[in-house]
Parts: sequence; structure tokens; C-alpha cells
Amino acid sequence: MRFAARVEVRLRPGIADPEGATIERALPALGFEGVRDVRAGRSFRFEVDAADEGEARRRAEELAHRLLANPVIEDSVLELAPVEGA
Amino acid sequence: MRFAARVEVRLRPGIADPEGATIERALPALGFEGVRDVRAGRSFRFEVDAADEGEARRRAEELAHRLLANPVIEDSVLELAPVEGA
Amino acid sequence: MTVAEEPLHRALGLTDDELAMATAVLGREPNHLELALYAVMWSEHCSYKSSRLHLRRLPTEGSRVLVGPGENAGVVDAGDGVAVAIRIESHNHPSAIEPHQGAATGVGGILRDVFTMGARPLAVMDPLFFGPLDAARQRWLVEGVVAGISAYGNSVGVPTVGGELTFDPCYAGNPLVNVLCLGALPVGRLVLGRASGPGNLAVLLGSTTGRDGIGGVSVLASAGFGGEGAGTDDAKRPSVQVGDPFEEKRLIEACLALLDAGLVVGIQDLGGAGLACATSETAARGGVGMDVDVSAVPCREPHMAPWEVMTSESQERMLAIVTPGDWPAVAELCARWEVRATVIGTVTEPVPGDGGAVGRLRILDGPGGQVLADVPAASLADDAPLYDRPRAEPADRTARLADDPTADEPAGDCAADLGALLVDPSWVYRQYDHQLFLNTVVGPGADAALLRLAGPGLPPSERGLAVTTDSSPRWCAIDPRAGTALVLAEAVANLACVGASPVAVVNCLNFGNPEHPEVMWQLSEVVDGLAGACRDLGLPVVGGNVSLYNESAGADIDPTPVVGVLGLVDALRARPPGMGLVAGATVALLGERAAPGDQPHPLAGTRWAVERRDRRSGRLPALDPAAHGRLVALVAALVSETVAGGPGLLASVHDVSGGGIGVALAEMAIAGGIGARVRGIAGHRELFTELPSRFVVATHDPEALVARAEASGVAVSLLGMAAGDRLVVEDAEGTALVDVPLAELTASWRDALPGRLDDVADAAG
Amino acid sequence: MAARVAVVVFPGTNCEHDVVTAMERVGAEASLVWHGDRDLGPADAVVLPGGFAHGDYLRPGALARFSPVMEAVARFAAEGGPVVGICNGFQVLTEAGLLPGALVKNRGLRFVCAPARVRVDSDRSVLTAGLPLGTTLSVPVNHFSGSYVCDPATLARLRDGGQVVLRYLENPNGSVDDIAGVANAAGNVVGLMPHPERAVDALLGSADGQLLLRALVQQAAGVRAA
Ligand SMILES: Nc1ncnc2c1ncn2[C@@H]1O[C@H](COP(=O)(O)OP(=O)(O)O)[C@@H](O)[C@H]1O
Ligand SMILES: [Mg+2]
Repeated sequence: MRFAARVEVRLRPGIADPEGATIERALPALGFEGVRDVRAGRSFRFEVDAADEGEARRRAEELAHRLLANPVIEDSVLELAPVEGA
Repeated sequence: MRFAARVEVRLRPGIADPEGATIERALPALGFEGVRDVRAGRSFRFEVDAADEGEARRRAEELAHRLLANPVIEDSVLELAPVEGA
Repeated sequence: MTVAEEPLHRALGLTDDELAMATAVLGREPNHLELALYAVMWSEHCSYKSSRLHLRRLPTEGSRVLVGPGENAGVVDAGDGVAVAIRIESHNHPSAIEPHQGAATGVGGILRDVFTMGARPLAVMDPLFFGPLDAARQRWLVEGVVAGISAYGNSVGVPTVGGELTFDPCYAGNPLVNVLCLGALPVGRLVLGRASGPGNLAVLLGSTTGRDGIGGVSVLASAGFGGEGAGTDDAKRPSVQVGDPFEEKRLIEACLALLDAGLVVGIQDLGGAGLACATSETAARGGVGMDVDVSAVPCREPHMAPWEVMTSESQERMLAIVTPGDWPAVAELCARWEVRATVIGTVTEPVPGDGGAVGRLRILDGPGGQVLADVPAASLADDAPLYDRPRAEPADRTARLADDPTADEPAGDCAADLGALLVDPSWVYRQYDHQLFLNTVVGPGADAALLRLAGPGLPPSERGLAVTTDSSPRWCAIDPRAGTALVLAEAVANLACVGASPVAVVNCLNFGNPEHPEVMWQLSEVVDGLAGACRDLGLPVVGGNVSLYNESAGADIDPTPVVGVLGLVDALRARPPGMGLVAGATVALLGERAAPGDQPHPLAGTRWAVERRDRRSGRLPALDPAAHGRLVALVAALVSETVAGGPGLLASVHDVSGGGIGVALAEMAIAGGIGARVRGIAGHRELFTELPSRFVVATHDPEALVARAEASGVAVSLLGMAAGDRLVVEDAEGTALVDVPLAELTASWRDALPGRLDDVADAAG
Repeated sequence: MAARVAVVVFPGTNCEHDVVTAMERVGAEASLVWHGDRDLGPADAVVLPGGFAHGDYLRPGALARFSPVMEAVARFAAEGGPVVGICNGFQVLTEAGLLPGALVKNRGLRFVCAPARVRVDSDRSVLTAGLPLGTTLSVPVNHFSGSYVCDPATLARLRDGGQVVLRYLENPNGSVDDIAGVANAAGNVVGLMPHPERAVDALLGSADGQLLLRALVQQAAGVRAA
């Protein structure tokens, strides 16, 4: 079976996010009001071949933890869905 | 009302994604099998104050198009949810 | 008229006459794939059809020239068994759409031109032109372009050692991003982009081929010619490419290793027109043919049609010609560098024809498969149309020459004008690695970059390489011919500031729409100005690039020739004096103080007139090539004494260019952190005139300097002293034209860019 | 016999030749070791040079830390061998867990290439041993992700243990506590963002980097003698 994975990698709370802060600072000058708490992260999409959803999740999570995020500063969130017709 | 927005910015289909390709090429050597079509993107989270969901969506989409993504090479996907108790 | 109604060849950008030419070459109507090949190869970008006629007037011969224009890069003999390859190119249009990737891929492209010659790229320079920074869109462009050059150049590992930064309203709709690259090689490793030896293999190296950069040819998709699923969806054919410096880095190392091991017969980068260009050019240069198997080309996307594969401009690819016997070694070496290598074709014998043997480029579907296209290889490269487009002097030229700002009164506040003309470009170059390879003796921020002539695999040498890029759309808009000559003169003066003598010139000619007769007139004038100045100064042109159609909303950019000049230093053992003033030194001007005639201090085309008074007219001062030659030879000699490790007469040196003596003095004071007091300056005209052939210098031994200058037939005037913490400039009566604290000037200089750029800009502007 | 320095090359590394040149300048013998090798060869010290290993894709150092050679580097470090990561090499060492903390994008979100003044704040490392505390050096920085971060507990540990070996006088990137270089607790593994190999010749603007590299070479020679 094939599964589509999306991993969002975000800076852990408390870690400074200069990118988010820069965007937020620029917003009023660009005419965007009422936007706050901008946080920048990364997202990765990939497909996993696995016998079942459990195995796919295990492998995708391992990939997210061991590789895609740096646990010293980042958290990751995984979303997984079976690929139709695959 | 307050809404939590998440914008995922991805390279448009057909645009080369050297980062995704490099990660994918490296995976077998790192012991990750059966993973393919890795695409790297960026994600942003922020909160929007708006009178209603329609307005929040409009503002968040404008922000995504005008600032967060370059539409020449990137698409953006917005997810929006009301913030409870805000 | 919609595309569907338009004949296919016109939709592809070929005129009816051009179609007739292609039909005559083939003796039949070209099929769609062949039409695509002619369309891309006969485009302005690839064929130089509007400019070729004029470029022939540039002098290209010189005793050090090993390879002149026409190859991927010019190559000159630097001595000690080392050759230097140099090339400049534009990436203007891609950068206007996606500044980061447009500029990044510009760097990638110019590097490939240089390592194709067997040279290791050692330095990049980036002349940039934008609209004024008041507009958010311009800030977005500057941010993106600089970040793109930074991201690609730093990562690929080639230092960016200088460039230029010009703001003018004429670039608001069409920024210019030029990139120069310089590389070095042991003379024996020089290779040329040609195929030879029928039976040899054509090997594609590097990245996969995608639907990027197909551009104008993509109308074929709707012409019902594509393969299954071929790009009916516009989103599948992005015109913007994303650069991959990591792939390029591996490609550089693999290609240089292949060349070192003697494993390639010829090699050629894939740039504009992709495989169509690389295969036909290598075959044509070698007088052979080539069979290309499109189905063998590794593609990034499924179902790519043959025309897409052949015309894609996907980045980071090279074509190598190798013997069948060497192929296993080539494959192994590429595998080590993790570079993909695929045999995609074979060199073939020329086929006997009416006018002698003809090498044919055949595109096959599978080995020995169906022949999809069959054209004489040379017809794509050499038989391209050549146009002598109409030229016309601008109607207002006489009136513009007559309307000279030199006469304008009143002068205004000289100190305020001076402060406003100071710009520290370090906001840009701090983002560039300019030190890699441990060669950069003088990096960005000086008059010219000065590098040790060293690199991995090069024989040892004590020599130094100097390089500068220069341009002046202000001058060229007023008088393209005289302006271009002045630009070359300034470049040579910049080299003298680091003790170097010029040896070769490259140029990038950025112009508007060649279908406008005024633009063609500008181009022709610029070529004549450059040709004349090169002859006068004894310099060969070894390469260049022409970028046309730089226009927006019907308005052409001002003519913008950019020259890059390479110089040599015989013995590089110590740092040149640099521009910083030294306390207690005497400040002097080398060169004539006044122009002959009734305008001793002309202001036409100066930064003062254009930027401070918005006056873009008048008559430029003339260059006296003989006097210029004497002066730069003297300065180069004086500086090279320091550079060779001697005591040297000069404590500081800076050529007088944009902003005149005023800006030169201020920049020298800021760099040295020491003020100066100067007198006898004849008002704002002498302060701001950009009269050519002058240097401001400082010395601890004014008598010796005067003696050296007089012995060389160079005029010298003592202006004042470097001291204190103010810049004071007085006229002959002792009235202060400028009297400002150095700290104030330093702040205006330092904050000019960061003050306007340090916020996120808005893409939509 | 001169100290032997192994200079590790990942695909995308670009300062390896400069490090070799600089190490030779201070009297060491240096040789390149490819990232795919599992063996460092005869080495008294290891340097991970600057550049963009694997293009810095994903995160600087994130892919490089999985290279086969890194097991050998970890073993060498565990046995007390001197290991220095410069710039990208520092990033690799933090990703590999051989040094604490992480390097994130510069405050200002721009690449910075400029001379930097740094101060020696600890001599308890193979790179600073024997240097007087407070020595100020001019050594260039050249990075996009050079802002050092770690949690408060780690920072306290680093300070107390003399593991903060170099600090910036003018912080160019937003590093916590102006940190330019850190060592592990034993002092034999050091990472720093400034490039000492770019400061070994007055012709290029500064020779201050020689002080650091000489200290390393001496330590390496000492390790071998012991
Ligand atoms: N875009 C740029 N990239 C790198 N360096 C730049 C750039 N623009 C200007 N510089 C550097 O700043 C210095 C001053 O540039 P410029 O004013 O054009 O010098 P000059 O008047 O002597 O030609 C030069 O060393 C130049 O290389
Ligand atoms: Mg210049």
C-alpha cells in the first residue's frame, strides 16, 4: 500500500523565530492589519510504501524525528493518508 | 473573532525541487527505504483578527499570495480555523 | 489573432522569411520538431541575429589571447603556465520574474561557461541595475537578486569579489542582472566545445531534464504535436528554473576531474536552447554529425515530448564527448561525484552533400529508432539569419547635446549633494562569500578586485589577477559612443588602483528593443565606442553577451554596456595601498584638472546632474587616450611597487569616477577614518565633474611624487592634507564648499542602503 | 614528525583546500578524507571544514551527519582525539550530537561574510589551549546559519565548564551569549563559526587564525606523543 505523508516541522516554543518575526514586523506597512503570532516552519511531502497504515506511520515518524526535524530546536507533526488507487 | 491560519507554500508542479530530490537521494544510505516523491516546502502559522470567517480567509489568502509565496514558482494552500475562547 | 489562427512558425517566433530559409536548407518543409529546433536556435538570444553584424567590429586580437569570442569563454595567457578564462552574461528577464532564482541560475550558467573551458571558476562579479528603492517592488527585486546570487555562489563555492550597483528609473520595469566569471587552468588543459571522432559517444552529465525554460516553443503543445499528455497544462511549463548549486558543485568537480584524467574529447555546457544548442554546436564546431536518442535523456517528468526534451533549459547539465573505450572510466568517475552520466548519442561521419560533406544532427526515438528530425548541424548554429536592422539617431539628439547642465545656476548645497551621493554597497557584498580559495587580497568595496593567481591544480605563481566591471548608463544615455569609451577608460583606471595592467576585455551589451531604430543606433554607437577605445588602449575583446528587448511598457532602458576588464600584476607580495587616507599625508590629484575649451569642468552625465538635478543632457568630455594611457601606466607602476613588497610612494589611491573629486575624497576619508582639508577647488563644477583620467592620491613624499609625475608627462596638483575629523573643501578664495564632520559623511554612506532595504519587501509592490 | 590532520570532505564542502593550505602553513601535514570512507587514515587531528555539505539541504549538517565517515569521527572523538568543526563543520558536529546546541539562521536572515573580532574566553579546548584568556583575534565569518542556540540549562553548563571558547565582540548573527565557538566537556571537540583558515596570511588581511591552528597542531602532536 502507498501512503501520502505530510510532515510539518516547526521551531519549538521558546526558540526565536527571526523569519516569523520579520514577516510580522513588515505586515502593517504592507497594509495587513490584525495578523499576529507569525511562525515560520517547513513542510515536507512524500509517499511511503508500507504493508499497512501502522507501518507507514512508524516509518514516516522515524523519518520526521531522525532526519526532518532537529530535536534540539524543532517539533514535527505528521499527517498520513492512503493514496487512492495505488 | 480570531482565526488560526496555516499556509503551506509549495513549489508548483514541474518546478525543480533540488532540496526534495537531494533528501530523497540520500534516504537509502540513511536506512530509509520505500520513501519517494519527497517535496520540500515552507509552512507558516499565524492568527488573524477578523469580523467573520470570510474576511479572515480573504486576508490570509492575500497575505499568502502577496508575501509568503511567489506565484511564479509557488502555490499556497490555506487552512483556517476559529480559535476557541478568543 | 489567437495562437490557433497564427501559422505555427510565427507563433514559435520565426518570420516567414526565416521559415523559407529553413525550408531552403532542408530542401523540404521542416516538421514540427525541426521547426522547434530552428525557432530556439535562431532566436535573438542564441543567434545574435540583430547584433552579430556589429560585434564583428570589435578588435579581438592580442598577444595573450588564447581563445577569443565565439567559444564559451575567452581565454588569455596569464604567464607561468596558467591561462585565465573569463566571460560575462546577462540574466535580466528571468530575474525580473523571480529575482532569487533568476539571479541564482545566472550564476550557475556563467560558471558552466567557464569550467567548460577546463578552467576552475575562481571568482564571480555581479553588475546590477534596478529602479529607485522608493518603490517596494524594487526593494523586493534587490533583496531577491542579491539573496539568489548569495545562495547560489556561496553554496557552489565560488567567491563573488565585486560588482556594481546602479539605480535609475529606466530599470524600474526591467532590472539588469549581469554576472561575470573568471577561472584559471593549466594552459595544457584547455578544451574546446567541439565533437570529433565519429563513433564517439555524446554523454549528458548532471541534472534531469524537465519542462522548465521551454518558453516560447511551448506553443507546440497546443499545436497538437506533443506526446501523450504533453504539457496541455500551462503550469507544467514554467519559464522559471530553480537552480541547484549542490548539483553544480558536483558537476564542476566531476568535469574538472574528467578533464584532468584526459577522459573527454570535447565538452559543452547546456544553456539557452538546451540540448538543441549543445548537440548542434559541438557537432558543427567539429565538422561532424550527431545522432541523438531523445528517449535516452533522463527526464524529471513523465511523457515529455521530443521537442520539450530538446529545447528544455533545465539547469546544471553538460554534454561531454567521450570515446567508447573511455566510457566505463567516465561513468565510474561521475558515480564517485554522484553526478548522473547517460549516453544520449553518437558522433557520426559527415554525409557527402552538394557543397561538400555535411554533419547532420539527427534526433532518433530510441537507438536506431524512428528519425524524428534530420537537419545539417551547422545550419542551426551558423546559418542563422543576420539582420542589419534600421538605425536612427534619436530625433532629440542635437537638442539634448545642447542643453548642458554645466551652466545651471545656482550651485545648491554642495555638502548636502555630496552626502546624498555616498552609498556603501557592503549591504550587498556582505552577503557574498568573497574570500574562498584564500586568493582575495582585495575584495569588494575597492576600485578593483585583486586575487592571487592560485587554485587547486594550478602551477605556483607569484602573479596577481585583477578584475573590475564598469558601466555608466548616465554617460551612455547622453552619448553612447563617447560614454562607452569613458567606461572602458574608467575600468582600466580601476585596475591601476591595485597595480594591475589591463590585458583583456569582456562586455555585456544590455539594450532595449532592437526593432526600434534608436536602439539599433545606440548599439552600433556603443560597439564603435568600445572598439575605438579598445584599439586606443591596445586591448582585445575576448568575449561578451548581448541582451536585447530590455523594455517595459514600450520604454527602452538606457543603453547599458557593461565592461569587465582583466588585469595582471607581476609580483603580488603585499597589499596595495587602497583608498583609505592616512593621517599626515599630502593629498594630490594626478591628471589634468580641467578640460580644454570653454567648459573646464563639464557636468553633463555626472551623478550630480542626473541624480541630484535630474538633468540628463549635455555634452560629455572627450577621452584623450594617449594621456589616459600615460596616467594609468604611472599609477599602475606606483602601486605595483607597493604590491611587489617595496616601500612605494603612494599611501592611498582612488580613481575619480561617479561623483567626481568630491565623492572620491569623501570615500577616501571614510575608508581611512581620517578627515582632509583641501583647497582651490573651483566650485561645485570642479567638485562634481567626472572628467576622465584623474586619480586622487595621498603620499608622504609629495616632491618625489611630483617628480615621478613630471617625468611621465602626467599633470599633478597638490590639493591639501589628510588630517582631523572633518572633510573641508575650499575654493580658491578660501570659502568652504564643504565642511562636514567625517562622522556625518560616514553615516550617510553607511546607511544609504540599509536605511531603505532592511524590511521585508512586498512582492506585489 | 609533523602532526597529521585529516580534513573531511563531504559532497558540497568547499573550504577543504583552504584548510589544507592553512594547516600546512602552521607546520602540519594535511590530507583529504572522503565522506564515504569509513576510516580516517593515520590522523592526529580531524578537521571538518566549511562549505555546504549536501547543499545544506534540509538543514546544514543534517544529511552529512549520516555519512559513513562520521562513525569514524565519533570514535576518534570518543578516544580523546582533537576534532574541530569550522562553520559548516560546526553545524555537522552539532547535528551529529558531538557538540551541544544548534545553529540557526542569522538574526537578520541574511548571509554574512565579514571580518569578525572574537575573544578567547576559555583555554580548555584543543583549539585555544595555551592562549591567554581575553586574546582578541580578527577572523572572518562566512555563514547564513551561524546563530548558536541552546536551552538555558545547557548554556549554564557550557559557561560553568569553560566550554564557551570564543565569543564575538560584535555579535554578527544573534548567537546566544555572543557564542562564536564551543567545546565539548572534555575540550577535544570544538566547533566555531569563524574561519581561522581564512586568517593565516597578512596578505589576505589577517594572520590571527594561525594562533588557533597552531594550538590545534600542538595538541595533536601531544596526543600522539602520549
Ligand atoms: N552588486 C555588487 N556586488 C558586489 N560588489 C559590489 C556590488 N556593487 C558594488 N560592489 C563593489 O563596491 C565597490 C564600489 O563599486 P563602484 O562604485 O561601482 O566602484 P567604481 O566607481 O570604482 O567602479 C566595488 O568594489 C564593487 O566591486
Ligand atoms: Mg569599478
